[in-house]
Amino acid sequence: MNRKDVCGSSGLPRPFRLVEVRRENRSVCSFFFDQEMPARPGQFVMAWLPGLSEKPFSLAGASPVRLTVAAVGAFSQAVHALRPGDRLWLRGPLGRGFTLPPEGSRQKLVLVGGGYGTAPLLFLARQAQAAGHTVEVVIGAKTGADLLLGEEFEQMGISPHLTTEDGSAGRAGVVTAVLVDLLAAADSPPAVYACGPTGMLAAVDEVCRQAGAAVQLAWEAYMRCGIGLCGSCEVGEGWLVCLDGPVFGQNPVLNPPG
Amino acid sequence: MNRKDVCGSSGLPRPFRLVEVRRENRSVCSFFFDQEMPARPGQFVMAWLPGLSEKPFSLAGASPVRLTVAAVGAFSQAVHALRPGDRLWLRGPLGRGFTLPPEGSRQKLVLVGGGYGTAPLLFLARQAQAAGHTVEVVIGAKTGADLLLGEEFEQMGISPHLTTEDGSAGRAGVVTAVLVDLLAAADSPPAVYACGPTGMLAAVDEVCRQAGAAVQLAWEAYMRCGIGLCGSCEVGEGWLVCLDGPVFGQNPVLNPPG
Amino acid sequence: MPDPLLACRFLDFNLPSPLVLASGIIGTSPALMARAARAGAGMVTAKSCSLRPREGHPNPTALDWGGGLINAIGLTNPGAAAEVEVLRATRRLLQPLGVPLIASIFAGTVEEFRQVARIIQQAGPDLLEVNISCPNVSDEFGTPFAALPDSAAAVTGAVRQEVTCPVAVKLAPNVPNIARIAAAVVEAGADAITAVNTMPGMVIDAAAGRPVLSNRVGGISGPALKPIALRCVYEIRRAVAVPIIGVGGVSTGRDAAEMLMAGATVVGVGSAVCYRGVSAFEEIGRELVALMKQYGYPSVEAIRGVCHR
Amino acid sequence: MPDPLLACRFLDFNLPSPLVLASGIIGTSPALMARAARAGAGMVTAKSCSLRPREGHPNPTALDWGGGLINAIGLTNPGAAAEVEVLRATRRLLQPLGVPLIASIFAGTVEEFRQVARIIQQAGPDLLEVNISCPNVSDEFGTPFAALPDSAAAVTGAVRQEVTCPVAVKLAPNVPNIARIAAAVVEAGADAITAVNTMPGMVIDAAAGRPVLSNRVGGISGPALKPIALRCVYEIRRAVAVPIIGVGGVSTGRDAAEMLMAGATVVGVGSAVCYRGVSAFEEIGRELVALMKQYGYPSVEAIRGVCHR
Ligand SMILES: Cc1cc2nc3c(=O)[nH]c(=O)nc-3n(C[C@H](O)[C@H](O)[C@H](O)COP(=O)(O)OP(=O)(O)OC[C@H]3O[C@@H](n4cnc5c(N)ncnc54)[C@H](O)[C@@H]3O)c2cc1C
Ligand SMILES: Cc1cc2nc3c(=O)[nH]c(=O)nc-3n(C[C@H](O)[C@H](O)[C@H](O)COP(=O)(O)OP(=O)(O)OC[C@H]3O[C@@H](n4cnc5c(N)ncnc54)[C@H](O)[C@@H]3O)c2cc1C
Ligand SMILES: Cc1cc2nc3c(=O)[nH]c(=O)nc-3n(C[C@H](O)[C@H](O)[C@H](O)COP(=O)(O)O)c2cc1C
Ligand SMILES: Cc1cc2nc3c(=O)[nH]c(=O)nc-3n(C[C@H](O)[C@H](O)[C@H](O)COP(=O)(O)O)c2cc1C
Ligand code: FES
Ligand code: FES
Repeated sequence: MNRKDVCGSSGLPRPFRLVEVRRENRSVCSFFFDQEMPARPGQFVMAWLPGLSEKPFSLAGASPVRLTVAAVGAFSQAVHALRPGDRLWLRGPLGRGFTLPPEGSRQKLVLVGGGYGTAPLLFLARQAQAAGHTVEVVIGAKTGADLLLGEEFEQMGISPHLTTEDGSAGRAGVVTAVLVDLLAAADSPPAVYACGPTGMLAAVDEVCRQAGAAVQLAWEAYMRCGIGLCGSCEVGEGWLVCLDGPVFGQNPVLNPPG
Repeated sequence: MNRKDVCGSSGLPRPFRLVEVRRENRSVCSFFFDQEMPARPGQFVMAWLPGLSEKPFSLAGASPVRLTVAAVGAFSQAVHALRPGDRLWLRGPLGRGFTLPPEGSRQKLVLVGGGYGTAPLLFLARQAQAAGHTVEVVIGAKTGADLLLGEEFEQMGISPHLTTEDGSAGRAGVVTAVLVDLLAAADSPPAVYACGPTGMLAAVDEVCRQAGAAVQLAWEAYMRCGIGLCGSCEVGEGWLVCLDGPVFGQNPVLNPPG
Repeated sequence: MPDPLLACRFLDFNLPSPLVLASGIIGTSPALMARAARAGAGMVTAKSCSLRPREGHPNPTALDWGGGLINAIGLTNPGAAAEVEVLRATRRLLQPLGVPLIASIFAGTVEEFRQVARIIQQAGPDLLEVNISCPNVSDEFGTPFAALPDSAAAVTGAVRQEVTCPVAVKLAPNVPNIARIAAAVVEAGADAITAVNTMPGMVIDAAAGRPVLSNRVGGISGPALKPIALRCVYEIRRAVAVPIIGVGGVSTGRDAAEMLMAGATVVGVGSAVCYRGVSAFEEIGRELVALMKQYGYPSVEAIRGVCHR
Repeated sequence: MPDPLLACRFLDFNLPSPLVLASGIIGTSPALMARAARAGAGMVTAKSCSLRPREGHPNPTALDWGGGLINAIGLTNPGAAAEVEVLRATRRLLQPLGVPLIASIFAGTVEEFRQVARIIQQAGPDLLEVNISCPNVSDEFGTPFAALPDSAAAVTGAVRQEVTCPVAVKLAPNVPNIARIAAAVVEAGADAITAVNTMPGMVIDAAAGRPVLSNRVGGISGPALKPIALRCVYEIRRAVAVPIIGVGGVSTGRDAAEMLMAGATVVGVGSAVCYRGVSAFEEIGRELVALMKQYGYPSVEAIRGVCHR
């Protein structure tokens, strides 16, 4: 619970220069910057555009820094309007990231992503592979046009299981259906990592609990300070997503802090 | 001239617990403390006794910290009244210490000490020997009863040249007379290190200049802040003993800063 | 439960620990305040509330600038009526822990302070803290009441009349003579003093060529505030006899000891939650106990005000 | 010589650099002040002097507490008459360098300010800085004149009448509304404002159970003061049009740029001498030039006040 142990002083925003923009789907782009950040998958940054606002985004990569952003409102649209050479100020890394199983233990991990929640899982998948683990990925979205990052997982030799709610691509339905199958097929329960809408996370948590699989959930909440002061990111009975999370080992809404 | 490079933030006084007191002569005692300090010979500390004052003293040793203090007034007498287990607060190390010749170059050094100025030279001699240099020592005082630390040099295998102004011990006269002889006898001029009253230092400087020997002089001045702010330790035309010294490569009174 | 060595008295309360959750830090919900209490806070202070709900300032609202924090949250709160419910629920959670609840109120006029006090009083807080010193809303409200002895006393007197619980007045560090303000509010009926609120400051990003906080000016807290707060508490202790909640830059047990030595009766902790998590209370308490044992202080009482001896 | 990019105007002076040696830091002798100028200071300020000589406080008088410095030197100075000689000698050394000399004066009454100004005027300083804000002698002199608009204006007006050179008034950060004080002294005839002096604070040693400075209270400078000083300068710039010497926590070229952006005309440097030696001026200047080139500022003039746009 000691923040300094986790990620040190959060520091001031620093300008990062945009190097490359890659369109991921109709509403999501990835932004690659000119610098690295010593961060773990699951940690986030507060991104500042002077004069506009400052908003939280997960790191989709750290060397170099990569953000994968859905254009949903004023700020994210302004980020989408940035061109290579432009600057975005980032403060972080913030929060506690995912924890991988011990290096060399060569475990089987299942990563479950919904919407732009898939972004930090890409970062996680790279680290997991580098640490010798086997990675399976489930990606869900509303429609096929909203699916994200499938190709990049393919390039890593991972064939993601795709699901869409409207059945326009992959399996029709939600990610938990695939997850249930994967858990049932496994000899021993794999470690599950999930990021996406909170409804999805709650469902993943429930499925894992029943299967006895350890789970790590990257939660989201409305953030202001990002450093554990203002209370605006509280979920459940007293968890701060920015300080205690965003990654939790259980559904924070159902399990109050001890 | 960058202080951070030299010794970092000077920091607050910290309590050091006195472990041992050793009487050196009728007016001087050495005080050994319970902790180390990452310091170089020639650097000093500001010693604080709460409610009394804070005064500068050279480090006569750093692992553990050792001060060799002449009882001359209220503060130094109060230090002399300390008993093992008592605390003295030290702030430092401060200032720039002596620089030894490159390790392995096995040079010949001459150390010239007057009064309690001999104390930092003991610290220096130990480091010089450890670095493979040959050390010759000249110790001067008013009378034989004021001579200092001769035995400790002996224990290190160094036979110090002793001088007293009244001739009551060693050679009658001042340290520079011995130094002139040593310099004359040397094949190539040795590196000279001196600490003592400023009159003595000026004389040593002059002798060395004439002999073409490089010299390092540990100067003294009245100190208040000890960290380069108040100007009270100015010597010559604009040198600050606490910040630029106490060790100077030439007589600071005759050579203004560039 | 905190170490028994930390038990101490404050006004008529027997506290499990002298560490107090400062106003505005995670004091937004019953669960969060109870969490601070379970983590070792001896009292908890709710976020300051105003008559009507406030959204606060847009982001960026809080930053760690290296030497401490700066914030201009802008007194985000649900308004006094809704706050009553928050406070009631909080009291229910705190009671079994023996941890008193401090409500905090804020307003733009003396009359409005009265109104807010009257409403909050319904929640039955153990202590009412009157925040006359928030620096982050001066564009809206002008110079804080904490600026002058007269205005500070006027608010204190008005609130004092409205409520039955003890009243603490929270002072600002950016005054020429804080002891005079303290004397004035005590004269006007304050039962305790909370010192200090944040120090107004500004963090500028040279690359952007502008202040980082959307409100431009913000309040400095954390390590950089500590020597300022210690001096304020020291000067207040010389001037008045009422208990002092000493707040500002306390992040370690040693900091807490210094604050008590300066004359604080109990010690507020705010920014440390950002540096050390909610378990800051547990850790600071443990460090304080260790220091008390090392230096031979038998009780919190024994440390209080030693700098004045 | 400083980089030509640093050349700038201040009042009627063409300065080689916007970096100014702040009062009280090595401003005790002609040689030290000349050294600061040779190291790259564009103006130098002498230590504040009073009518009669002052020994200052006993040690400890200055400390680095980690987040900055704290000092209570206690205005050690040789008295106005002797100071005239120091200033004359300093001017002779500075003139060939094109570096103006700022004298600084201090007194306990308006009448004494007049007297000191009259004496110091004989030395012909380029600018007279009126220190109405030293926090370290309040035991002797009571609340500083900088505390209230009226008292600040009274000193300013009196000194203004006595001297022919331009007058800068040095303000304190521990006031509720520094812009009002600034407006009052400008109204009373100040040609420039120096902001800010140190912030009153206290450093306590928990092991000793007492304040470390012999004066107990001291003035905080260095990094911890920077956000406070930036805010003060920003608020003063919004309120008045006269040039501002912005001082407080400037240790790097980036700090200097931020101070200019906040609205300073030139930038004072004090504590950085402790952190970086006298060559602080050279190094900060070089860093500022690099930053100006990186962000495309063609002149010091171009950076000034950009936070207000
Ligand atoms: C830990 C965390 C990680 C995130 N990672 C990503 C990511 O990798 N990619 C991505 O596209 N989005 C991510 N988000 C969501 C992102 O913060 C919002 O999409 C963004 O703030 C929207 O701002 P806007 O001005 O564009 O839209 P607005 O019009 O302001 O809001 C649209 C929606 O975004 C959400 N939102 C707005 N402001 C905030 C805020 N301050 N904090 C949290 N949510 C907010 C709300 O649900 C709101 O309804 C993350 C959020 C959190 C908390
Ligand atoms: C860099 C440096 C290193 C020193 N190292 C040693 C050492 O290793 N051993 C040792 O015995 N002494 C050392 N001294 C001298 C020591 O600081 C003084 O002896 C001591 O301060 C005397 O204080 P007092 O109260 O006992 O005597 P006082 O009665 O106050 O003064 C006696 C004499 O001590 C000197 N002195 C007093 N105060 C100061 C001060 N603040 N700064 C400098 N000198 C002062 C003056 O010459 C004075 O005349 C050193 C001084 C300096 C500047
Ligand atoms: C994010 C934040 C919000 C705050 N909000 C309030 C508030 O609503 N009311 C109040 O009286 N003080 C508020 N404060 C001031 C704190 O209660 C405390 O006085 C100050 O932060 C100094 O303590 P610290 O250094 O331990 O944080 C706030 C401080 C911070 C950092
Ligand atoms: C040791 C010291 C002595 C000072 N003496 C004076 C003084 O005599 N007169 C004055 O106006 N300011 C004095 N000051 C304040 C400085 O001029 C400056 O305003 C303050 O230190 C903030 O700048 P800095 O952070 O760069 O040091 C002194 C500051 C220090 C650190
Ligand atoms: S965003 Fe402020 S506490 Fe989490
Ligand atoms: S003792 Fe203050 S400048 Fe050296």
